[in-house]
Amino acid sequence: MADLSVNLSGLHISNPIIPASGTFGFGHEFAGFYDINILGSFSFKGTTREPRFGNPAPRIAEASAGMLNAIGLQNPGIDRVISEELPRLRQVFSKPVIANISGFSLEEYAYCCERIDKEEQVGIIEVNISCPNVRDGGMSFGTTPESAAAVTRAVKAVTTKPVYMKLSPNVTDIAEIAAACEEAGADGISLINTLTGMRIDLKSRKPVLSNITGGLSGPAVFPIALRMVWEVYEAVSIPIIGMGGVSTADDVIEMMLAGAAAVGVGAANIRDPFASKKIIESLPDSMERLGISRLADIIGGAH
Amino acid sequence: MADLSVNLSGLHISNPIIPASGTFGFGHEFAGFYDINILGSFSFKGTTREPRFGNPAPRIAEASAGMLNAIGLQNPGIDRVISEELPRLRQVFSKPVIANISGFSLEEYAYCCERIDKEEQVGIIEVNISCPNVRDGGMSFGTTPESAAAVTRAVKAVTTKPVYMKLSPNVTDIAEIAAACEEAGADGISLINTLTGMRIDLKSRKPVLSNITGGLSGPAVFPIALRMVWEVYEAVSIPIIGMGGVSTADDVIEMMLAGAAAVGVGAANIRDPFASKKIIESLPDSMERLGISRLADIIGGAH
Amino acid sequence: MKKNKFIVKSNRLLAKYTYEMELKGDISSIKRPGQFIHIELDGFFLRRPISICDWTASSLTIVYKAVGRGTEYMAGLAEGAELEALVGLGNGFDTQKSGEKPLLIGGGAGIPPLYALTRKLLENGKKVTVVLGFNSADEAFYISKFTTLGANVIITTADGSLGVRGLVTDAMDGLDYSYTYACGPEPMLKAVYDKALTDGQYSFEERMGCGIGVCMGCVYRSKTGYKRICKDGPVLEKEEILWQT
Amino acid sequence: MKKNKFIVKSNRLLAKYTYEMELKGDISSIKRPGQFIHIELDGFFLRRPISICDWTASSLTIVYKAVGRGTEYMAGLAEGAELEALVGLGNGFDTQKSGEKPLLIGGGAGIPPLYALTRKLLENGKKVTVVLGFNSADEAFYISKFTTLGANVIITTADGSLGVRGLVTDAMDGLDYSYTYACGPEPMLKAVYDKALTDGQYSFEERMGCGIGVCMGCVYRSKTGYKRICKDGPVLEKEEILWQT
Ligand SMILES: Cc1cc2nc3c(=O)[nH]c(=O)nc-3n(C[C@H](O)[C@H](O)[C@H](O)COP(=O)(O)OP(=O)(O)OC[C@H]3O[C@@H](n4cnc5c(N)ncnc54)[C@H](O)[C@@H]3O)c2cc1C
Ligand SMILES: Cc1cc2nc3c(=O)[nH]c(=O)nc-3n(C[C@H](O)[C@H](O)[C@H](O)COP(=O)(O)OP(=O)(O)OC[C@H]3O[C@@H](n4cnc5c(N)ncnc54)[C@H](O)[C@@H]3O)c2cc1C
Ligand SMILES: Cc1cc2nc3c(=O)[nH]c(=O)nc-3n(C[C@H](O)[C@H](O)[C@H](O)COP(=O)(O)O)c2cc1C
Ligand SMILES: Cc1cc2nc3c(=O)[nH]c(=O)nc-3n(C[C@H](O)[C@H](O)[C@H](O)COP(=O)(O)O)c2cc1C
Ligand code: FES
Ligand code: FES
Repeated sequence: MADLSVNLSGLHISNPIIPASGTFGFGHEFAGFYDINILGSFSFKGTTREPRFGNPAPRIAEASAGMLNAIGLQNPGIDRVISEELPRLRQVFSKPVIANISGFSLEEYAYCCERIDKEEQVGIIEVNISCPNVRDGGMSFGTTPESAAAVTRAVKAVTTKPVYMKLSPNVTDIAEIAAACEEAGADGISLINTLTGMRIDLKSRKPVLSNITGGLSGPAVFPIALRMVWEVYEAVSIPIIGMGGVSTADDVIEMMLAGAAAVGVGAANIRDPFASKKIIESLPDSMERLGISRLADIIGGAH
Repeated sequence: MADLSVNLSGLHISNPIIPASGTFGFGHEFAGFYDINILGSFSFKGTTREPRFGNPAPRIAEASAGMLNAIGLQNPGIDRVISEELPRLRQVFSKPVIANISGFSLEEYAYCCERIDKEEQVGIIEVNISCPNVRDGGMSFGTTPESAAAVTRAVKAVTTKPVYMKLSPNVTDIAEIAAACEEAGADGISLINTLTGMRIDLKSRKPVLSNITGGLSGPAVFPIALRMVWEVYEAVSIPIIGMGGVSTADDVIEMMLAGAAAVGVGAANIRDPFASKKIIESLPDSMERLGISRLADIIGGAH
Repeated sequence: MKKNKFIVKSNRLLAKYTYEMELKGDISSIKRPGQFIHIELDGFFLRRPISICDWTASSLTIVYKAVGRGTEYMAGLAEGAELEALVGLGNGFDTQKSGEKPLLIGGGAGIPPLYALTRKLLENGKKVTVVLGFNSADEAFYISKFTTLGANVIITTADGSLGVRGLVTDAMDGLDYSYTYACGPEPMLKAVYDKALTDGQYSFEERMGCGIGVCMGCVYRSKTGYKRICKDGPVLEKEEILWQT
Repeated sequence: MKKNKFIVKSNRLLAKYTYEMELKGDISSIKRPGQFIHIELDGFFLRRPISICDWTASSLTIVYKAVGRGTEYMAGLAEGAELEALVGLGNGFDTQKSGEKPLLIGGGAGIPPLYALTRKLLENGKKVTVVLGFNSADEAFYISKFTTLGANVIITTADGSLGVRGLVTDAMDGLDYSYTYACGPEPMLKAVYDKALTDGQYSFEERMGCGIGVCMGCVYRSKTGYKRICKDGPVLEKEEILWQT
């Protein structure tokens, strides 16, 4: 029988499929569609210290083989995530979840991670460093090795759970940033977040998104994501959650051959609420066709 | 009647469509398919001081809504471009052409630009700074404002023709690089070149491209290209040749609304040799539908 | 919500730019008029949200305007084509609140969901008045269908080529009604909201990602908090509405 | 080169994974056996290069193996489907060089272009011997078609389930021939090249972009300089070949 299990910093998961943050809500929304315990795990919606409404609408635009989003981190805030969302999740999901944390200052990252550290159901903390660094003039924490390392250190100081730093692809050298995170103590790397893009409405002659720009994701970004996973795999020795454009079981295998120990699925869930389920169900067939009996064996296999 | 003409640093072209470098050979290859004088202009294959064979095959891979190429700047070298390609072009193309120049050192850029400066048929020199900077450890000239400005100064010193710097999208802040080029004397900016990506063959479990990575282009990159054109338009006041994923007349209009004064068409020519012709022929219809009588009026119109 | 395959039973031009499509398949997840389906189209990444115009035991009808690449693609589908869609999305209109003499106001592509609503209200024994607004006569559709159902139908056109010249609000004066239901472009909804003398429900549009309440793509800031148009809407109560502009 | 619309006249399974498709349309740009067409497929960015197996006044035939997503999509096309393709690409085989007793050697998906080549050579009055290599009997196709043309046909299969057990080169011993034409996977071409006693032409494959000689995507470093497989090839003269590995 095909063995789909993989290991992320000591967290053994039954398969590598992890719906990506922002595309799977807090999980229970999908529980009405299928038993979400079939997932390896999932990463919940990016959570900040304060509740956030996010950007005005329109927040969504279409692209060739992909979509743009400018949600702006709408979330109920860490208090309600802990008091409402996690208890609700516990009723439908018996596995450890990945807590996606965002912030606009080192203190905010540390505060949220310290709070979430006490939650038993959280298996991994995924720290999204694509948000603008308010103090550093708005460039994101994820755009320099120094600021990425600073966030890593700040959160590692307050939690004993594995910390995965989630990197932005909008940089000149992502491997350098990943290496800085590893050196600062990160237990793993998640990549990629969305690529900044935009669309213009031809009739109104104005940007489609109220925020002007948004994050591109979906199959269009897959070759870029794959290259970045490849580069980061060469630069670090901690596990990688690879994502960006994955929408089929074959994509999962390609991502793992590039170096991903587990694979995030984002926009595909938006297009089709059953996408993650379909991918998990078709993985054994793809593995058989390609002569793979243990998925964990192929991680980084193309290097 | 719809007015499609635009002006690039004093070069008046009858329409904004410019087949992008590397996707239109040296022009005569297409002359057998249609009269290439219908084009605004075109940018010829990236030319270096020495002839180059480029990378071993495979050099091409497919992607969702796009393709990867790792040609590696195969070209006959500046001598033969001047002695053979340009005379051959003259027989089929009566308009000024855009000379795309690449190099691996400042001296090489300057040498080629000085040579091409004497060629009457060259209307604009487009300087591709995405090639690795051999002296600076392989990072491309296009990845820092300083090295981009250095190339700009080196070529401006040896030519009186308009110089357009062609920027790489694989950077954290493309506007900053464009601004550095403008300050160093660039007459215009071309963007974007390809985004670095890769694919892995599932059967052989090896990268598809012999060069491992290649450049992604085609509709998949359009929202990223559009965003970068938008950002550069806000940062500079020189004209922009916008490109990246353009494949329809509507895309051309969207690109111009973002700030492009003319529009490059690349991968679309690879998919369909008649793509540029089709776009030119359908522009008047799109303009009429959108109430545009003079295309030049909409440049940057979405800002 | 259910995800189902549908077969195009018919797809015909109703009026300028406007098509009616009948889809055969499992409609068991439809609960109320005003709900919508989210249609997957070959070659398009995002689905297209379209209101359910009406339904029978084994099929549903949509009426849509070809305004862009996706709806133009739909217009080209032939009988027998297969479509996949999420069905029964959104809250829909609450027919319990109608009172005895509900007034239904629709503009252009906002008219379709009012058709099943009219049918339901008439089945409930209500006296239904429908105001249908179009740009001009050549874009008008479904007038006789609403009349045949038994509603009192008033037509307005912006250019006066049919019915009352003007906007839907120009036809509201002097009407006697117990409740207001409205669907149409946002400026129309605002005008109706400002003029309506009763409580009511208003159906909104927003660009959507998932369509099922997960991505926060379609959020609307209401007086009572954040609403996802796809899940907490598209129908909002009059007292919840906060005009954003 | 011409870009034309074609209609699928038939598309049938010939052998394991292997399909034959007849396409109706303008074939006037086909000049020689061994040329190929470059097919646009809905939803795929790059075209697919497939050799022309044979042609008539108004149609052409291709035989292709479903090995990936594009060729699997092709396998699913029904009669009447439309395809757009660039036609008459590449140099093709030179039949003038054959001498009186040409030997044609094809392996698997390399066999199709040898069919029209056989027909032409027989029309020219030559005595043609064809060696067709397959993995096993269930993948074999076109054997009787080659025989019916009038060629002397020798079959090899790797597993011995049909004809000579072994590789195509195992069938070359003792044959008397004036010239060699070969098409098939690169290791086969190399083996034939090493064993062949005569001059010859060998048809190569490479991943392609444009297919028309512009993008430099398919370049091959030959003894006499750089060759674009799509334009200067796919057929190379034996003396030009430089094995890259
Ligand atoms: C709940 C709901 C019900 C609707 N019911 C109907 C109906 O019954 N009949 C009808 O004609 N139209 C209806 N619409 C509008 C319809 O969804 C759009 O006209 C359609 O999505 C346009 O797609 P396109 O590809 O043709 O346009 P494009 O402009 O090419 O679409 C690009 C993207 O923008 C989105 N988009 C564009 N316009 C709208 C819009 N007005 N609302 C939401 N998304 C949009 C598209 O879905 C797509 O993701 C409804 C919209 C919503 C939200
Ligand atoms: C000149 C020429 C003639 C050919 N003639 C035939 C023929 O008559 N019958 C036949 O069965 N096959 C033939 N092939 C091979 C055929 O092109 C590939 O099998 C096909 O492109 C695979 O596409 P896919 O989408 O199924 O595979 P995928 O692996 O999904 O394709 C991915 C990409 O790689 C390219 N690719 C994959 N394999 C090859 C290959 N072997 N050669 C070139 N490109 C490839 C595809 O075109 C596509 O761009 C020929 C190839 C060339 C270059
Ligand atoms: C609607 C939407 C919302 C997202 N929200 C978040 C978020 O809150 N935090 C985060 O780290 N990433 C967020 N992302 C990024 C995804 O988690 C993922 O990194 C990215 O979309 C690339 O994967 P994909 O191509 O499979 O979508 C979001 C993506 C989408 C499409
Ligand atoms: C096959 C190929 C070869 C290219 N060669 C060059 C080149 O020599 N010089 C250059 O500046 N850009 C080169 N490019 C980049 C294009 O000119 C263009 O900037 C890029 O492809 C984005 O446009 P597109 O999405 O329309 O293809 C090449 C692109 C392709 C696809
Ligand atoms: S469209 Fe995703 S929440 Fe409404
Ligand atoms: S495929 Fe473009 S040159 Fe051969």
